[in-house]
Amino acid sequence: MRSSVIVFPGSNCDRDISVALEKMQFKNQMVWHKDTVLPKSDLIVIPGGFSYGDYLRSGAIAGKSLIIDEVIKAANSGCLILGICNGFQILTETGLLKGTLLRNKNLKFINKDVNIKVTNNNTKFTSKYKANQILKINIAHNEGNYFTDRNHLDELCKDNLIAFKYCDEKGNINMESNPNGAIENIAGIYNPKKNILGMMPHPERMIDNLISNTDGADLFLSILN
Amino acid sequence: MEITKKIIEKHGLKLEEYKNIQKLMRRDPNLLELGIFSAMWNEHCSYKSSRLHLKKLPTTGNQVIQGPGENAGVIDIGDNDAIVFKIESHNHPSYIEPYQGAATGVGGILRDVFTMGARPIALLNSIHFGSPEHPKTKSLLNGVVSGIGGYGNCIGIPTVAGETKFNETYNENILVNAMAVGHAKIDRIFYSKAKGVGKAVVYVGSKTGRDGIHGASMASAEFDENSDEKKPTVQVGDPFTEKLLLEACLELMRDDSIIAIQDMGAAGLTSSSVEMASKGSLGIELELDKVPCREENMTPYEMMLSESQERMLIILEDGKEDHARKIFKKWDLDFVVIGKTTNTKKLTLKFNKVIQGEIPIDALASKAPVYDRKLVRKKSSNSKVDIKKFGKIKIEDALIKILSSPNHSSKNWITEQYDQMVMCDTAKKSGSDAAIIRIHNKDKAIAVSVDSSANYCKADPLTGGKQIVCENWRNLIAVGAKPLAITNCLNFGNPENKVIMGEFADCLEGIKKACEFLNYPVVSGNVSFYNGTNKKNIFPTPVIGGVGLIKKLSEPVSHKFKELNSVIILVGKTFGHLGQSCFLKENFSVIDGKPPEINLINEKNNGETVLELINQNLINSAHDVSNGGLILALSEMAIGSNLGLKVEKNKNLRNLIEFFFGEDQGRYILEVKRNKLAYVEKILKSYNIHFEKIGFTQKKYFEIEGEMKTDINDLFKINNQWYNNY
Amino acid sequence: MKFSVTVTLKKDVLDPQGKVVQNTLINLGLDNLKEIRQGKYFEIEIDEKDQNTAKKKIDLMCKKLLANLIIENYKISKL
Amino acid sequence: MKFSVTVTLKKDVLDPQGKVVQNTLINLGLDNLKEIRQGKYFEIEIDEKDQNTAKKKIDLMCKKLLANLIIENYKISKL
Ligand SMILES: Nc1ncnc2c1ncn2[C@@H]1O[C@H](COP(=O)(O)OP(=O)(O)O)[C@@H](O)[C@H]1O
Ligand SMILES: [Mg+2]
Repeated sequence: MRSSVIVFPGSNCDRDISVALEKMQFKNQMVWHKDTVLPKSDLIVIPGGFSYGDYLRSGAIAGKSLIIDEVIKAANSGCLILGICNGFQILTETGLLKGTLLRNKNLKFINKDVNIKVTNNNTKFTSKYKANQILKINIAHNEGNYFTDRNHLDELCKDNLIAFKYCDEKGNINMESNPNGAIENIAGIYNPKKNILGMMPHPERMIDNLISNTDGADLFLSILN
Repeated sequence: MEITKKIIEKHGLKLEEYKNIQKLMRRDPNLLELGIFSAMWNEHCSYKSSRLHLKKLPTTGNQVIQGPGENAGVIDIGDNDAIVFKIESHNHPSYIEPYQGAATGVGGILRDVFTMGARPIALLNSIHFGSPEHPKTKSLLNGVVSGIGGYGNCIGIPTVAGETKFNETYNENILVNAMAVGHAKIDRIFYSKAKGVGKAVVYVGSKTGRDGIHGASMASAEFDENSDEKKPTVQVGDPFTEKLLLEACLELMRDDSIIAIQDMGAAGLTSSSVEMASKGSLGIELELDKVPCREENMTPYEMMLSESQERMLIILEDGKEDHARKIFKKWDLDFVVIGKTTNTKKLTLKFNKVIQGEIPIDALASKAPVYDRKLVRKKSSNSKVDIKKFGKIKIEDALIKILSSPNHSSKNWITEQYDQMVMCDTAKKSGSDAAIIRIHNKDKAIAVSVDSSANYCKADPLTGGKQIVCENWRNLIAVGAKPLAITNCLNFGNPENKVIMGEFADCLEGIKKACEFLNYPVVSGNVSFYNGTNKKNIFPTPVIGGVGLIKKLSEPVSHKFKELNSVIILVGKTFGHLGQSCFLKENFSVIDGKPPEINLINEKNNGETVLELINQNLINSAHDVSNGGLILALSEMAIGSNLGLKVEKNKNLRNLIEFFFGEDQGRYILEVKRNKLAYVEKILKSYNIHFEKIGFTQKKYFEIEGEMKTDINDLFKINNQWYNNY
Repeated sequence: MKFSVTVTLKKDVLDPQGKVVQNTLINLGLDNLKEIRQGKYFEIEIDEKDQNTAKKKIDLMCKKLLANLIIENYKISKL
Repeated sequence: MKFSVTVTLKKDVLDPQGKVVQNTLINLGLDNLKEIRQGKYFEIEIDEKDQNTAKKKIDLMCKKLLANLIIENYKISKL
């Protein structure tokens, strides 16, 4: 499978994700934000980091870059798009995903391993996971507090578009297991066609037992399937 | 404009020094020149009070590629891999504006590392605050922590280790020391020595503003008394631009375009150009009208003294200009040729083609003042702490007191604000004895730790100096790394005070002795004097940052117990030394006595043997015993692992308090599988190591036979509440 | 010509920052505080003679970048 | 009673955000932009009858929390 990772000034998880993709046998290419053509790809990843320093609003300025038009075109033609952390923020800024990511409710940057539940394992991104599987995944963000309006939230629930929810070790989804204040403990969502996934946790950080665990690997393996 | 006494004073120069300047210049300097002298001759840049002492430190060894004198130290870790590292203080700015002060401190030390061609792979910090009850402490703590995180997180370099301490000695003067560690290829290290005449001097990075112009600000008040806007402005960090600068520099470093490169740190354009010229025995000519400026009407004086961040000076090989410009353009950064190297050995400053100032380079560098300051050495006290003087206290209560104290509470509240995982090579995060960072794409890893012990250093600077080196060494050993070299940040009070200077000399002597004995050379460092107010100086606070090597990273040993019913061994002799202990401080508010002695022979022997045991895979977990003594170390192992332990009462124990809370040095706790015990004991005996089996791991309870039995979840809670309630 | 722009979160959007600021202020003893909401402020200088044209341009800036219209409102004033 | 507070960076203090926003807007074609600086904006509602007292309280909030007087200025207006 061919993948492309879009690199913005200030992206800083671009190397991490490319290491993960290559480890999982993707044929990966890095794409500079000023490029105007996308290499042919089955998966486009918008990596984490601080594109444009997170200045103004996280993701806002990257959302206006040239390459984004190409990403939107690819998305509309069904290409898989994965936005991780800052990538998720960029996807909401471009409108490819609805809602927005507000400041964490404690107004602090949060880096820790949290538990998330795979709420829908019937997608191209999650088919390798079991239903309701609990993963331990690292989060690292200032603005991960997902917010959206009532209508969209209903739609997310009704159409099964919530990808992951923060939970505790046992899978309980509650205030205590919600690190950043996200509405309904949402950690990741899909677009209605389910070819776009935006998520705050970093699966690329969880592919190596020496460093963490391998809970993120199945996400990439699902895509390969 | 005439240089008056007042102007000289406001530039922080002594009258004697000014006379010296006149002599070196053979005329009166103008204001621009005076400003440049003040920047180069101040303590921070010239090391005038410390230089004579720093010279005594051991700085060489097989592992050393570059010792002190460059932007950062460089050591060899094999296979053409080098580690580049340095620590630096940003104390005063952080007290004025904690967020920006700490942030720009991180930015500055990162530049020191990537200037040398290294990609930064880890950040550490040592931060010291006043007492938690002091009205400023809380907001300083908040600001500093979010500033450190704000910069490191944004630029995408993991902040993996550090230390946070509270002590009223820092009430009016906090310490913020940041350390950066980078990785480079040995054959692609870049230095700041200029070579060749007529080479282009290039300015890259952010534009120059009126940030942090110190003497300048003061002097300019003379021109325009009522202009508020001319006050020195606080430097604001821009980690986003630094990220671009980092990538652009590393990109340009892939080929041989660069002759020399130097970041603009303290004293900005002045010190960077002078340093490069001085090292190359050359001159440098700058056309200041070409300097990219952020504000209108900036004067040569302001440009030369500005401390705007995220800037670098590069000397380029002939014919490489277009290639280099293209790279910086790609990263949206300024790139301007602002001058050239000359053979005049002078710093020549032009503005619109007219010479504004000209100073012999050696007057600014090699001929800068060096002082052999008067000092008095402290007589070490012989008072022994008699614990019978203090009331009876239960072991459990004393432990709880320590575990819940600000200095010993879990630092999760802080470390969760730092991205520790970005770059995906952090094998062990903060919270352990040392952090472990894998070398990207390799099997090997480095371990890093920063350590200080101001109370020990205050009570006995010589012993304290040795102790911090040894503790740092132990921390690396405990994670299975072979300690290679250190960097040090020497935070002291006013060097013009004999007592302070005595503390400085003695601490340094201690550092030197330990480093020499352990073959643990100093490859870089920084000195910060004038911490405190004139009457109240801070405790001497040298900070040691150490780097060690793990040749093959398998699952790293940690301080967390691994399994039930394994044997706990205490390595090293316990005398029960309570002087300067955390037991006395936290329980009785007593700070008294001598710090524990350092026996370098035992230190080395114990450490090397523990390292060998770890390398042979004979150990489940390991932890060094430091502040708080055996019991605190044990509780940290239990809390971290969710496994309990039982310490069996030994008949020979004289005094339980001394045994559990004594801070004797050179000790480690090891967890050993039962079936490996005999072998481990054999090895320990063969090296003549003193050790005792003190107990075993068990479920759920932290137990000392006949004394206490506490659920470790409770200990965990006790250990985790302070920050959240603060 | 100089303008100011304020960008504020729409009413039904959660304002975590404002909330924390509010709690902090109340803890500091400023207790008759009823509500505080946080937004962004810009001062924009534009090279343009005609006020109407200028305002239109600023409006465009807001729409294109400064405000996220899904969650934010903006207001332009002449300075 | 409702007030607005704007907090702006002092002149000569670097505004990294403003700089990036400015470049972006120019790249988006809004080229006669001369300068843009970013600050903070607060809308504060306070339970207080007397305008002077209210203003004093707001002033205190600014000093204590909302503005960092070392690098920022603030301005209070009645809404
Ligand atoms: N305590 C110290 N021990 C060893 N070397 C030191 C110490 N303090 C400073 N140095 C060395 O002196 C040189 C100048 O330091 P500094 O002025 O902090 O450098 P920079 O301007 O690059 O930040 C550096 O090479 C540094 O490593
Ligand atoms: Mg330097």
